[in-house]
Amino acid sequence: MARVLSFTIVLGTAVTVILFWRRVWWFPPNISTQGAGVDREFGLTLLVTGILFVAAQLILAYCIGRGRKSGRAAYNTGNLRMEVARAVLAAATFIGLALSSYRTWARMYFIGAPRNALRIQVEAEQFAYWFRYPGPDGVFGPMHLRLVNDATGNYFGLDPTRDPASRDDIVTATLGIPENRPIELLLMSRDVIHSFYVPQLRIQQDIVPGMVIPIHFTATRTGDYEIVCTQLCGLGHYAMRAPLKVMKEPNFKKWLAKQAAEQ
Amino acid sequence: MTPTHSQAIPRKAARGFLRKYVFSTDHQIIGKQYYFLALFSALVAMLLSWLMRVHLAWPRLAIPGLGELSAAGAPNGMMTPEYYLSLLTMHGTLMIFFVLTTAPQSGFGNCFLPAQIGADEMAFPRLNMLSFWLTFTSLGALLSSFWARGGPATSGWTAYPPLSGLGSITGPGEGWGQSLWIISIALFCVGSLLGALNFITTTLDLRARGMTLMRMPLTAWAWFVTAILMLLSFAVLLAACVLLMLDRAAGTSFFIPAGLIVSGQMIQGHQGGSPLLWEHLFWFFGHPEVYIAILPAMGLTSHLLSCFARKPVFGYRAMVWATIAIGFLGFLVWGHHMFVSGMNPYSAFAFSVLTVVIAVPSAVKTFNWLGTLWGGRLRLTTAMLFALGFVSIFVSGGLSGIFLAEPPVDVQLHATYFVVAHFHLVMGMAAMFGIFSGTYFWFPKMFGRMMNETLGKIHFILTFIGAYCVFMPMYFLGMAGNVRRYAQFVDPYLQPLMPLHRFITVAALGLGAAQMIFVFNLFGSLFGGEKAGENPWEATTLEWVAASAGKDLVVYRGAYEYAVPGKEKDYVMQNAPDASGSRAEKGARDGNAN
Amino acid sequence: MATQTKLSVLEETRGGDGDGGNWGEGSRGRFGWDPGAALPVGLTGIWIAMASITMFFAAFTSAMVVRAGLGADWTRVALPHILYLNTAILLASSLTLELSKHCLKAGRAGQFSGWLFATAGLGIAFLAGQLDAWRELAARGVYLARNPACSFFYLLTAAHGIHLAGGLLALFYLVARHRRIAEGAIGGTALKVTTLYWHFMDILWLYLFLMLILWV
Amino acid sequence: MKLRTGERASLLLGIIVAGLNFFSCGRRPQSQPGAPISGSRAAKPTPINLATVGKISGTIYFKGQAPSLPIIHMGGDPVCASKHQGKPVYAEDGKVNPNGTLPNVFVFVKAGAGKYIFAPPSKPVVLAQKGCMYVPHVLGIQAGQQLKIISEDPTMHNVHLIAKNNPEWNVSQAPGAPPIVKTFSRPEVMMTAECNQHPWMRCYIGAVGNPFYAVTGTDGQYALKGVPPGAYTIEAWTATFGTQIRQVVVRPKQTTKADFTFKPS
Repeated sequence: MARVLSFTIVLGTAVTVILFWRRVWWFPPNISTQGAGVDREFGLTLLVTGILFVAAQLILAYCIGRGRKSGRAAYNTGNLRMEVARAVLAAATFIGLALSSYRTWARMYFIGAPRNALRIQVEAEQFAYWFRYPGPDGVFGPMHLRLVNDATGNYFGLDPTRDPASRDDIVTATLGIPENRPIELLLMSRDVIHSFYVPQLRIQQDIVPGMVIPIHFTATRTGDYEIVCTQLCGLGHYAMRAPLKVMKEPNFKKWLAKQAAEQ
Repeated sequence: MTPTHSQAIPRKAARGFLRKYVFSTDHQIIGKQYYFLALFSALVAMLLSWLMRVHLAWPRLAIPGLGELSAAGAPNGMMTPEYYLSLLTMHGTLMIFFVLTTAPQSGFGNCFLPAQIGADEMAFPRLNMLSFWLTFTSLGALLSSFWARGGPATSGWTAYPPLSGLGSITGPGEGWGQSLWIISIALFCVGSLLGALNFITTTLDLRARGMTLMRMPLTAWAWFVTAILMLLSFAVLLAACVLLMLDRAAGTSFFIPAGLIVSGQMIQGHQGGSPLLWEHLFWFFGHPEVYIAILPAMGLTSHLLSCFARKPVFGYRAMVWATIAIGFLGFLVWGHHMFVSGMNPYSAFAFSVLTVVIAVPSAVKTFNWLGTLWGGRLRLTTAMLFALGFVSIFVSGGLSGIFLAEPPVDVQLHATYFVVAHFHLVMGMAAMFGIFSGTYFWFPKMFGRMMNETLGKIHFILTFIGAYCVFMPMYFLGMAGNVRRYAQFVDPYLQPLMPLHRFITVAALGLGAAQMIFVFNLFGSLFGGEKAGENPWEATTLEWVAASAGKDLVVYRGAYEYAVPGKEKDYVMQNAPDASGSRAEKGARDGNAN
Repeated sequence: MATQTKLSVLEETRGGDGDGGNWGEGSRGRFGWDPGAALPVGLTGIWIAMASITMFFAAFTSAMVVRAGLGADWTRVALPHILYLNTAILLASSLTLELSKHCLKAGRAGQFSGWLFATAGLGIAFLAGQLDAWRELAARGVYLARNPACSFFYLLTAAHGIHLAGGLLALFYLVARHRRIAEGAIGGTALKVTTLYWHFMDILWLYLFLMLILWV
Repeated sequence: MKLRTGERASLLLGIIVAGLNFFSCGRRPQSQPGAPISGSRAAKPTPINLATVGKISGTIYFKGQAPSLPIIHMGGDPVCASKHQGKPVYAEDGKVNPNGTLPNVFVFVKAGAGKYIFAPPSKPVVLAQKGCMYVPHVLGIQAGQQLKIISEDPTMHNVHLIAKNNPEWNVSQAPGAPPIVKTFSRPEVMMTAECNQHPWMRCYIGAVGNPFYAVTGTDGQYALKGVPPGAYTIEAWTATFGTQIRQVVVRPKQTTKADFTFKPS
């Protein structure tokens, strides 16, 4: 049994290392400016934990396979100096890792969006996302809860007849954004907690009812992606998603004009 | 009247079947009751996970028999998404509360905490019985929600409001199902609080003469620290459940914000409550809870590695302090579940640093387990195999916690299968390995018979390989952005991952099937196992002291005196007097001199 | 015999264990525990229970502080004046319980019973007073779900009331057996445990009342 | 046998929880078919003389500026969008027929028919989900009659019924799943059914205690047939323009005209 078990552990460790090394399954490609920091941080952590993982598993396998076959075990109740040294080493490594992620985190959350950022409102509900662009005036018209009506397409409860600022607002079911321009999303939920997750953007943020949560990012590669919900929000949770379209600036302008025409 | 010890005995004496086996105040009977309650819950929860896995891998497959079992949830055997969420909620709740909290702590702890510290009974036997029956009632309330209108709760074991706070308008299962869930958990809280009170008092007050805290077996230490965690964290969960129930039933606004529109309906009467408040209260309980699940298994692993490597625990004191440190730090890190919740990003960073600090005592423990094995003479009994498996699985699951402790990396991995892999390995499977090793180890003491070792070893190797095959691939799923708690995978970017999902499902079916060997072995050995001797494993702790040794135990040494040089046998029992005059023994003799 | 055992316990604790970790007081338990005289476990148990109850109320009050800071919907409620009277009654009940214990020690059985009855009476009066505070609020149209401040008022007073009612049951238990306790036959531990818990309820109420004054 | 305190407490708790469970199960039959319909309440139902029955009919007009209908964004579920081949789908609430009449108006006898008893028809009413839209948009049903919900879409739907007098329900329907069959034991106008996975999907269900109800179509006309002679209150319900109530008298074998005119809200 000793050989079977130690062989199993070595084999499992080897398979795991190969799967990570060859990147058989991996992150989707990064398409945002802050994503590189996330990926670097992940790589660094993977290196450190990978070494610890391999070391621990191999030592375990060795102990199992090469235990004393005769006589008594060694009488050894511990070695305080060694234990303290290892604890300090572990603490330094782990805290070092945590601190090294500081800059990426700060960039995502400690600083606000740049002034020239395109601001878009995101409203989540069971089980859809709606997006609102402020239009040429750059102002979001006020929202009236009483007017919210999905069946008539008034997802944000706008009243263009009374509120001039609402007249040029553009409401869509697709999040279209220009490439290489800072985007600020204002996340709101109408009913339960949802989440905004685009794996390629390396962004995930819960959308909490009663709060407006801003996030910002810059997309660097055009293409069609998906926004998915990651916070259990009810029976349609698995199907709650919206298309994300990253376009070149002129294409974005054309797209937005087309959306405006459909309002 | 003068109280004497002989008076304690009639309490245990049989007074009819009902008093002896059902409403018993005997800690061993209660421990076994807890154990079998956990076993039942584990089987139910495993069955639910099978259904979920099959549905995930083959979403269009009609599961035979399921349509008859639950016509509403799975018409013609095709699972609806709400039924999937019900199964998910029940699986999580059953496993976390009724298996991982119940079996290692309340089950083994009740059976062996008094025995290991040399007490006849728990401090409050009747309270003990009440704890069990509260837990039993709680399980009944939870399972009864399968028959409630709309089915069981669908908001997961975390029950985040407003989903869980507004009633059936937010979805099926959010009416009676969710109410029953809250009632069940509140009852479980009360039962656990009373249990914890009993454990702590027993450990503090009822230790045998000479059993100093620093001579307690690491299992007893683990139960003690776990009980403290339970005492403090379940009180908070109980408070949170009261608030959530008031929000649902009385129209208060602790967690429910104003101005919600659900399914086109304006929700009236609620003001500016905060869902984040629930998250804070819940995770203040929830994070200690994962240590509640894992600490007893850690203690047991230390115990078994020492016993079956025939070697003292490497760094006993460090192990004790690591246990205490984990218990203490466990209360300071709840925020790492909330990095993407909309919580203050500055506090997120503080939680991040505290979280990696808690990895240090875990690392110390792992070092010391390897240190205990190093140079040992291993006896690979099934119990030992599961303890070794625990170390391997704990490392594989625990290291991924470092990724999740770093906020920017967590942003990418949060709520994906990476997290599922992490907690299933580090807390789910590892704690299950603890339960298995405890069963194989203590079965002779609990039932007077040995379990079949051959079946045990087959069970072990299948479980070990199965656990890795099921949960390691989930890391890759998570990295690829596969979100958890999805009833189906409809997103195009998830389609390439379907083969991996099918592999996991097949492995999960195999892993589950392997558990049938365990169940067969357990019940077979219960009735037909080989009769066990007094101390079949040649262990040192007091639960293995022969009943004939009398009740007045005196402890002379620490719990792990294996391979002591100069001794005749390679182990010395804790209660064995010794005249060699070592410092420890001299102290005990002084204490005994009166 | 019983006293002898207790003495030997004290002796043994002093004996130490020589193994370091002296905070264990290793030998205390074994002979301190007897089914008939569960003195140490009862006292230890109540201390631990109080730790848990503290945590329970800490959860409520921290939720209250967080909730109060959340938004504009926190409207303060004018607290009923009877709460001040109730507080005085509860403080008085702690005093009478101490007096009762003192009389028992001094061997004045009659006075012991009298003060014990008074304590239970004051406890009932306190609960009745709390109910009256609720009725006053209800008469003003201030119900549980009116606004979060009201919710917390009802929640905290109810939670405290339920815990206090538990203490009251313990007092009834003592009252029902006051003769035999006075004779010294039974209930020494029960009296100690109840006293401790009752004072704790008293302090808890002072804390909650302060929180109510500050936030609600 | 004397029970100890602990046992008594646990017994009590057991009873409480058992009671709760009983309660939760006890409420279930409400949604079961065959529950009593309120029409049967009358002690002695009046028989209907089929030889004398008359008819109420009319047209629903709309005066004023017809609201512009927004385009429905189906981007959230590609399956829905693909079902319409790129053609824009417009919202149905607030739609006005080209001839100035209103479709989707629910007209029914609100009061006056209570003295008769009507067995619910055995034929179910069908509600279809087609291209992520409900067909029909407004639907009448008799209390006690079966509603059969079918899906023709290769995507998951859920039907969330929101009602006040009838129990609320919310059931998912996978592609290829069997029809959902429900009944309404009590009359209620109007209930809404929604699909949460496609939030634009909404339809209205009017359950009436008598068979005298109709929904207007593209011609804006309705007819309530087989009405026994007598005085009635009829109501015309619209989703966006409010409701109107009218008193009518039905004479034997005659058609009573009752037109309604709605204005922009």
